[in-house]
Amino acid sequence: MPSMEHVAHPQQRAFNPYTENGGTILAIAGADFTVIAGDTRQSEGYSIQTRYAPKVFRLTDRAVLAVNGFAADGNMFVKKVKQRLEWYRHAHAKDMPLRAIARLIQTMLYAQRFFPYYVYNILGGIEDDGTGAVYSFDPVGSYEREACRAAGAAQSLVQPFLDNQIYFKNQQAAPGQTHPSHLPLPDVLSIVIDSFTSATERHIEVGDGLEMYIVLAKGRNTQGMESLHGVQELSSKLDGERVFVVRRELKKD
Amino acid sequence: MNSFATRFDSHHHDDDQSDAAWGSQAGFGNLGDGSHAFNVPAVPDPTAFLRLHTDDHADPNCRIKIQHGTTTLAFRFQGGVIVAVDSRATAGSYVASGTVKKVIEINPYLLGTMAGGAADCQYWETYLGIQCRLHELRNRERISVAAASKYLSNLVYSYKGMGLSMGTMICGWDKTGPAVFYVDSDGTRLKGDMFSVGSGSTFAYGVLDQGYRWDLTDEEAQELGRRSIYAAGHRDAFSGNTCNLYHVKEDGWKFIGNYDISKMHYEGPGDVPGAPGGGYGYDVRTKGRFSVLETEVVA
Amino acid sequence: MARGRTRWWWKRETRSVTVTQVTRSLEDSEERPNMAMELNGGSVIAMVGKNCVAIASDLRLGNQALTVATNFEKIFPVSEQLYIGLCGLATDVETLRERFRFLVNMYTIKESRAISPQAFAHLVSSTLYEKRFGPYFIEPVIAGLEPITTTPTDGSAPTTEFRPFIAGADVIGCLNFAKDFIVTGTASDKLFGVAEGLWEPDLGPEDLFETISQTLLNAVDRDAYSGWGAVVHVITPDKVVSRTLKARMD
Amino acid sequence: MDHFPTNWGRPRNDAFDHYNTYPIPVRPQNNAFADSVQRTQQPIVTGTSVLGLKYKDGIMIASDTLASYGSLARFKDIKRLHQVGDFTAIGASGDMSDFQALQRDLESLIISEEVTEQDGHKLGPKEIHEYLSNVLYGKRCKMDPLWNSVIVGGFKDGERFLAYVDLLGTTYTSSTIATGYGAYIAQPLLRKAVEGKEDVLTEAEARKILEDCLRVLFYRDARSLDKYQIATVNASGPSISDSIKLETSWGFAEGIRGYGAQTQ
Amino acid sequence: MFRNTYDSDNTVFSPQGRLHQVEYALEAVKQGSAAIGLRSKTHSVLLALKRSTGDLASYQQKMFRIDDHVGIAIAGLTSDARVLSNFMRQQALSSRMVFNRPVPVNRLVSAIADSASPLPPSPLWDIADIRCGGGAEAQVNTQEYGRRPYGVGFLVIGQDHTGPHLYEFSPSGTSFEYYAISIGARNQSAKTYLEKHYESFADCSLEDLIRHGLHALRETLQQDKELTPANTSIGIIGPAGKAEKDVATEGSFRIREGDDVKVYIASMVPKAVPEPAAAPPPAAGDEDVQMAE
Repeated sequence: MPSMEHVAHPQQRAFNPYTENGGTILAIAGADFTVIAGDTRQSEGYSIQTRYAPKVFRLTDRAVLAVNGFAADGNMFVKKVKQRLEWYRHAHAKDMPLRAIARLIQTMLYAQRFFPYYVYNILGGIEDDGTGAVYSFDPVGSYEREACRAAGAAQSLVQPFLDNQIYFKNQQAAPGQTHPSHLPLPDVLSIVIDSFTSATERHIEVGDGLEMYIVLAKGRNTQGMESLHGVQELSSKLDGERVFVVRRELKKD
Repeated sequence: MNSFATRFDSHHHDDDQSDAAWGSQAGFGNLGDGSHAFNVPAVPDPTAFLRLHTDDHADPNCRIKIQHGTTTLAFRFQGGVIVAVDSRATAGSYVASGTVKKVIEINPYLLGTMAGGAADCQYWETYLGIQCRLHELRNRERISVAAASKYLSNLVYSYKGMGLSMGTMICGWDKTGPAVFYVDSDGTRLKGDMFSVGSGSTFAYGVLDQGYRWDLTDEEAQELGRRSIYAAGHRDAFSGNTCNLYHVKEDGWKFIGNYDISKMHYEGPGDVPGAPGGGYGYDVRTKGRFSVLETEVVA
Repeated sequence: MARGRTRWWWKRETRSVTVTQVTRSLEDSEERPNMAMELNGGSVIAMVGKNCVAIASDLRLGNQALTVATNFEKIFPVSEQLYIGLCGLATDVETLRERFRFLVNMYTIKESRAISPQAFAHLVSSTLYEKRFGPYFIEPVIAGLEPITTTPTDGSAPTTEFRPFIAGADVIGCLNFAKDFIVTGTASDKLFGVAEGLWEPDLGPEDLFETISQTLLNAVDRDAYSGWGAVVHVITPDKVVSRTLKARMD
Repeated sequence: MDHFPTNWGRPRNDAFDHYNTYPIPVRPQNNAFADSVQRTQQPIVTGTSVLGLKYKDGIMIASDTLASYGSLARFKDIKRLHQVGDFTAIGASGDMSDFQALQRDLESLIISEEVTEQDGHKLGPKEIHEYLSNVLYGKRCKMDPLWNSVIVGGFKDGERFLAYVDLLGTTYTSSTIATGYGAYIAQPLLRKAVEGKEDVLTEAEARKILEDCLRVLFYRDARSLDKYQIATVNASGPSISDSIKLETSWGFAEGIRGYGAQTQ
Repeated sequence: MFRNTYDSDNTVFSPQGRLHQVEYALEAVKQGSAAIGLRSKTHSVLLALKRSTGDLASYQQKMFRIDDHVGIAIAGLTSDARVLSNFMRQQALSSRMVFNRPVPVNRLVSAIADSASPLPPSPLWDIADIRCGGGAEAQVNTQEYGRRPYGVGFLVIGQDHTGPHLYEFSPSGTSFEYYAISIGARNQSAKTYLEKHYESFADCSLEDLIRHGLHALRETLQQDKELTPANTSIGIIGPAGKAEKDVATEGSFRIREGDDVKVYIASMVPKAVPEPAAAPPPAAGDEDVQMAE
């Protein structure tokens, strides 16, 4: 093993351009829907700055972006993505497809390769073929399409729980049956809520409020959402993909 | 002012409302014309800055954890090139993903493997794909593996010392037959018959070296690739989950399959050509003969 | 949690911590166990059920990234219905296992009775605190059934109930008596998340076994340093069931 | 390249040359001082906490009037509250020279926006806050921060607005905000007094809450002063008070070890 | 074609005190098909006649969305319009980036007309980071050597907290606010109609406003032509009308074309008297404007 003793230390400069604002985000894709959620606490160190700072943003009727990490970078990044999407709308008179937004986010993140945005992004929505999709990114832009992903302060608490509940990892199907490849919307929503109440219980940076965005594929009815109270629709038109947001309280301690 | 820094420093913001903002260039903006605009922090030593904030080895509490850890391998034999990789990405001790695609399909005849910074590999190998296509359009013939790897090597060399981290094998079949080139972010570029890269590479080399011959059959070669990745996945904490296997032949690459490494341990890769049948696991193979740990195993 | 730390742990020598270094800064004392606690890997969890407890661990012994052995048990019986899981630096696992065996034997001989989980927890705590300034790199988990014998006033025969008991401690013996579950090891954060989602009160032995198994397996699958097999002990009033689980081997 | 398995994939450190290949590849050097422009590397003359809250008719911001030079109470009648346009007030803690640069910038913004255009499109507190966060975030991206935490408050079109922005560009809104030491000492008091009562508190009550918080801060924050200002923004626009002397009483400290004169 | 000694350079006045290049640019606007704008207390609308080069070709684009609260209709060179509209879009986005506010419509119009940017410079930070440089201002083009005035006129509708607005912008670098206005080929006939009815516009419903607009637009048609869903574009700002669905509560700018305009065309009152003979139609070409030979 090469000796490390001679390696020069990077100097800690007086000004550190990054901070960490806590919180957790997660997204789960269904067959014809996607749920993207985040808590609303913003903290720095042990101080709660505010109990309501959104981390999940509607980009288009079929794309929702959740950002986590350094809040100022996150907000600026979302603003810039939205402006790029507006230009796309001007140029092509339609919304950018989800997979194109994913690639756009990669190149925008990688452009900051040497001064990274300290932001973990999860993009959720509906693909052109009508399927639910989740794309997860690292801070410098490597990305992957997945069925579910948690990121942020409590990612290591939530992700193994999702592996178990969404992917049925380490679970055996009942004899003669197989695990469903996609869960229905009510199941997904209850898993999301459980994930966040669990994370709130065991992680100091998670809590206060929960925002869940639900994106439905074109033509899918709102089946599975009847029992939800306080659903707010954000879609710009009723005959395309539809976006909803649901807010819930989390523990504030 | 240092010319090196000025070369990469750009006063244009990455996403200024330039032509690229029109979004009609496949998201790669102005990359088509070969110009990259990277924002470099205005500090005396940008590399130290980057390391301070992204090197979890130096400081486990660094904020930006870049994913790492891997086993990738590629070797040449009479039937072409075998490329096999694992699919795990770790950040600290956390397994950030078990489904990473570490083989990047540059075009139907070229594969690149991913080790080191995931974003570095994804981005630059996608960019290499653009350049390979342009080469085809300009010269009416496919780019050779040597030229493609040289292109990538020159490219990353121009960023040397900036903190890129990638170790990749560019694999393909061209006029000279099967070819494998190792390229890393130092600018090293090596032609060879067999490479393995990543934290689990030592384990993979162990299996490769004892099983490799030039005249392996296709099936034997695929099995060797699988078996090597299994060994690395089993012994290396930062490698594992699944193995992706590719075979490059004269008519381009073919995806052979995706194999769960834990399943290979207990049951083997399943009914595939070349597999001897049975699990690869040491304890599975010696069960009932030597092991002293014979407790009830609950499936 | 240490924030804003800029020094690098590998600059220091690993095992030169001695009692003489009482003036070390807080930073140092926090950094050093960090490496030792991750050197060999491994995780332990204990859970409370209805009239039963379960304790489970993985089987890995590693040297950083290298997996050296996959049959390294970390949970040891203390008495018939009391188990201890020792999680952390492997050499300290062996040391403490022998130390506790010795101390429990001495207790049993002196007191002529089995040690109660409560007493054992405090024995563990004081043993660890003895090395306050050069600690064992072990975070123990204790799980057992505490016999509560009640003698009815009507003169009928005394009855013995078994109350579930679990406890954990940090490297210098700060005890934590939880009502639900205790987790330690390199996968502790993952274990917390899954256990918080899956555990519920008053699980029977079989349900408890399934819950603790699912928790452990899914957590260690997201941890690079734990896994490669698992053992689960479910302690009920009349028996202890120990099972080895088929787990991912990567 | 470092192929040691556990070092694999991490950002490379070329300061040490594993293979003794000389010369070591030269890394770029951005000389931060090449352009002869000094940046704030640390705050010099500083102001301590600023407090802000929402009340029934608008918002209030309060700060003391001290600018410290390290531990020296250097300037004892400094204005740390500032009116911006017709609807907004801001208060800043942190480096006072940076804050004054911000004031000048906002002044020229208001001149060009409202004096030059005169078209009735006036900047409200939300716009000022968005602008300030862009300025501060933009400077942080240049590694040349304005070393301040700023509270922006205002009242426009019947709406209260209270928000925070700091040297990193971090922003948030809340019904109570405190910067500096106030985040630890005053914020709990403010939250208890204000949260849920934003639409009930009168101006006098709000003023009392802030005075109480400033008093506690003066007792415990060694960089604070018993002179303060309060900015009030409501439907009739911003008004910033003159310096006010804080009523303090140290009688309770008698006989408590650690306060006042030591007897033993 | 060479009409005048003084018309090749826009920095030189003619002895009559005229800038011929600027006047020619105004001619280019007149060559384009007509566009009409009207404003009520609640709505602003644009109506435009789209040309097609023939049965085999599609119809040209006459309207552009600038932002949620601003839209334009053009007459003249479409390519010049694209340059200017992109500049306006940049300004609108910059305003949202810097102040998170929709750009005031009047400032947006004066930004393309004069050299006034709606965003003031800041001494503290590099404005190039977020704001966009100028370079599109029409007035500058009338004053500097080596430049050509834009050959396009705009009608701009928008809304802000002071209500709906309608502006005209011309290549000479002027801009005015109107109750109703028309530009493009045969706009005088439309203007006559508008002048006759404008007093009633303020209290019109959206449907009535559009009907007035269509009537005015009809006046610009060649004798054998009529308004069809294919050749009519309607741009609207303001609350949703009776025939509209999916309009955001803010009443964002939207362009209605094709089937969506049928209902409005159907609401038109047939003309009582035949139209007086109109000027010869400009020859159809592949561009909005056919430059004279």
